[in-house]
Amino acid sequence: MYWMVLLVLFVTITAALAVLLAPNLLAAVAASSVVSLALSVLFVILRAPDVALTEAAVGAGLSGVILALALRRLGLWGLGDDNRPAPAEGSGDA
Amino acid sequence: MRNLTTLLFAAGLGFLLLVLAAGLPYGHPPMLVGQGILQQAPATTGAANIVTSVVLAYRGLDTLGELSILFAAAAGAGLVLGGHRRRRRPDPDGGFILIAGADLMFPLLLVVGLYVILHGHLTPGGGFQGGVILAAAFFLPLLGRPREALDHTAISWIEGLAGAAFIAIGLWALFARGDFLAPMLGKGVLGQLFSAGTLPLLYAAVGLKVGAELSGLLADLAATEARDP
Amino acid sequence: MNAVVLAVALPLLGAFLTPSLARLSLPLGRLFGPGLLAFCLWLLWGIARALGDATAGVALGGFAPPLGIAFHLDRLALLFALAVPAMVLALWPWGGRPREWSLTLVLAAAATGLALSGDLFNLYVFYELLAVASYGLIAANQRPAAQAAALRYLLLSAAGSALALLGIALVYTQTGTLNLAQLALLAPVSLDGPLGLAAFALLLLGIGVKAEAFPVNTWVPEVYATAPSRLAGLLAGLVSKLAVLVIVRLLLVVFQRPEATQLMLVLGVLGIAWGELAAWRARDLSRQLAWSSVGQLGIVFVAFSLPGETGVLAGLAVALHHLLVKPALFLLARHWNGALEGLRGAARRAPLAGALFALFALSLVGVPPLPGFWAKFVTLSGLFAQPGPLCSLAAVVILTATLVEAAYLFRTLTLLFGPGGEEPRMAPHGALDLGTATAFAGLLLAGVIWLQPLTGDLHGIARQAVDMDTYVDTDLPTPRP
Amino acid sequence: MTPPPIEFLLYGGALALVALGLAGLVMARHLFRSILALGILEAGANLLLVLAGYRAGGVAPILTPGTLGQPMVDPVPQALVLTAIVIGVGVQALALALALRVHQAYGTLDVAEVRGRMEADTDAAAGLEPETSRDLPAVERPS
Repeated sequence: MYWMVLLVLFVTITAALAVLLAPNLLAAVAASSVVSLALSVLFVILRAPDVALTEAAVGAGLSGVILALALRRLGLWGLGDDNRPAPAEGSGDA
Repeated sequence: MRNLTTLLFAAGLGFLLLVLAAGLPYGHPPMLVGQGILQQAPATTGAANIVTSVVLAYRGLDTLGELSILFAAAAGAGLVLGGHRRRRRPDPDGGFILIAGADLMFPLLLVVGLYVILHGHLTPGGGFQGGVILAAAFFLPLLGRPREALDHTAISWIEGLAGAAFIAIGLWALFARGDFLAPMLGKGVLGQLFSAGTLPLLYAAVGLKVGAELSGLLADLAATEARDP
Repeated sequence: MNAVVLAVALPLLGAFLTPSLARLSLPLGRLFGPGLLAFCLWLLWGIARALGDATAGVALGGFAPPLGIAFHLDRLALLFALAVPAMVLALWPWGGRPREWSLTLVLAAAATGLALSGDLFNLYVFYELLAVASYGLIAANQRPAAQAAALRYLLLSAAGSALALLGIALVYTQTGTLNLAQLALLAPVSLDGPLGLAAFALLLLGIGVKAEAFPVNTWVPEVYATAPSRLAGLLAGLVSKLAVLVIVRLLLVVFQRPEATQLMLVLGVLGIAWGELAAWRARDLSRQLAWSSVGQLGIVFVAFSLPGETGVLAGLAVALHHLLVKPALFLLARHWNGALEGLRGAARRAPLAGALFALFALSLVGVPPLPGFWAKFVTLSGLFAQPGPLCSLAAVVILTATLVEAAYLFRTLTLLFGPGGEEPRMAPHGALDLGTATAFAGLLLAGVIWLQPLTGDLHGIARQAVDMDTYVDTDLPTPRP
Repeated sequence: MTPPPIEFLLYGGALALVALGLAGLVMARHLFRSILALGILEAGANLLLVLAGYRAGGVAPILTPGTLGQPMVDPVPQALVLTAIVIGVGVQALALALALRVHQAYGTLDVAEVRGRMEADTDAAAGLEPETSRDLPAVERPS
């Protein structure tokens, strides 16, 4: 149990870092869905099944779909390095 | 400079809160309100899921506010996107698998969504989660056949009337019992489908409204042109 | 008393139904919202009359207060609750689309809820509702600049809300309750320490976004310069005051401690200095008014940070004055939104608008017979009566800011009434805008005439607002633990 | 040294999410990433709120024959988080709609560029010459 919490927390934080630092936005959207899924596991561990279900349906599912749809309409859908050639996006030291 | 200040602020905030944490009663919450609700809720509302009791009865006004926030967000997005919805180049039709899959999934998602909504007072889940599933059911076929459009008039009526139904149940309680959103109807037997008075009705209204709102929102987003050339 | 919830529920009902009704019949949809608001106004007036000097708690859904959500009705809450439908009616977007009417109704419901609610999380929900409705309304006019401003505002405001939620989480972890009255009982013990101060700072930062508090006010000129003028008036006049009201309630009821007050005083002083200097530098009228609004809100913060009844009285005076003056100024500035230099002689071509503008501007500066003078006077005398260098500094800053304010407003007035300006490129003011502004001017002048009874009323409201024993007894009728 | 109790680990994790979200909001140079960072900030706040009601050894607050008589976790924060999650997704959808339109109009979602274009637009609408003294990136005037 203890190690499972540690593992899920590690996944959450890593995915959150990936959201901020991933070179392309599609990967960032995927990572944000991972954050939501990992959170919903944590909610189950915290005895909050209602919240876990909502986080999975809304946070991972719906919000992922909305983000992906918007990304597609923005023309940023792809695994390239970013939309602009200039400096790398969100590389941390802005 | 501004970045540095804010980063320092964020780091300082995190550190401060981390230090303060030592004094917080994590794992042993005071539960002043929680204990009272745990003792009272089953007898007062008749719902087996106490979170549902809190969402729809004890904090029903919050839920009404939450519904209105979704409504305002969808209306705002409609205002922002709806200015000129020209579909000069609709996306191509999805492949056979997407279309067939969507057709297959539609009834399945519909049933699951309705199940989740109607059992909200018994098991985890309820109007919001079920509403999301309903929205997915209506949005999937749209992915397969982008040329078809959702009927926006029908959506507007469903969301309007479902929201009005929630408030109407609250007003009924106000006039009959003197308290807005007080639990009404018999409580029934704890754990049965037909129990918990008006709570399942409220969740049904929430589910319909959330489903209509979100499918309208998704359709609006999907119908927006990529970029003016 | 329980019917007071109708003032929140009915506008929401109207908001849900207006788009559909407008599809059936446009005139019906157009009149539905204002009709409901007029009913709410009548209802709230009746409740305020019936309540008189007493206070009342309303347990929503009949669940005894610490468990359920409670509304707290006192004269302060009802004063602002009454101001909501009145102001929204006065600034109703008649020319908008059905969804804009819907969102305006949502805004009215949320603002009423903010004035009445006595529950921490319920306040957060209404605050978010208010915020979401205003994002949609700002972006509604399809101007790219307005949409960019709305997006930047949304990001700032949503980050603030998340911080406020963090503050609520801290409070709940420590105390296990959300009811303000119960928190008032618990706060001296449970929230007395750095934790309580951190929670207050987070809430202040979060709600301060809408109250135009110092570090989180960068959105103000962007939004007010691009939003429709009626909406800008509504946001600057009404919405910011309700955010201030929530902060003041939290300060009075839960976080009553010197550090919290000092935090507010410092933020207020910084807001005054920042706002008035930026307004002095502004080159067009809407941004000048926007920054001046930041400065005025800074004075409101400073006034409310004074201890006890004096603070509430001074804060109320400044806030109510600004509530009346700023929307009218935005309405009049609607057709004068160009560069200041281009306004030469504009008032000569529109004498009534020019005269009204001069009246409001003079009151804003605080020229003696007008209510603005009295509001600033109460604040300053309160500040000078306080010991400590911080209060004296605040008083000096307010005096200096008044000079700066006078300098730029007189510069604008000189331009408006001065000679020149051959090409009348500005459209004349609409009758509706002028009529509304005239009505506001009438109220302002009425304030001059009935200053004595008004002061008495405000004293009564302030006395009631700081009386914590009554607050707790009203909302928690069960014997104290 | 004994390992810290599970609640404090989670508390630290929630604070890390909040700090990451804030840092992302400040440093992001693409508005889309700001919207994603906002989601992380909210997720951290939500986790903290659920944690506020967690009770060591408690069961989920749903009455079933198996849970009768056992201590339950606090249901109130769970209801609050339910509300907060739905609010978050509504705000996110509205933000994305706005971002779509801003991208349509300006062709970019770079934070500094959007700000520059917006200021220039507002100045132009007011009939002002663009300000040069301000420390904004030079952007081409919209025609």
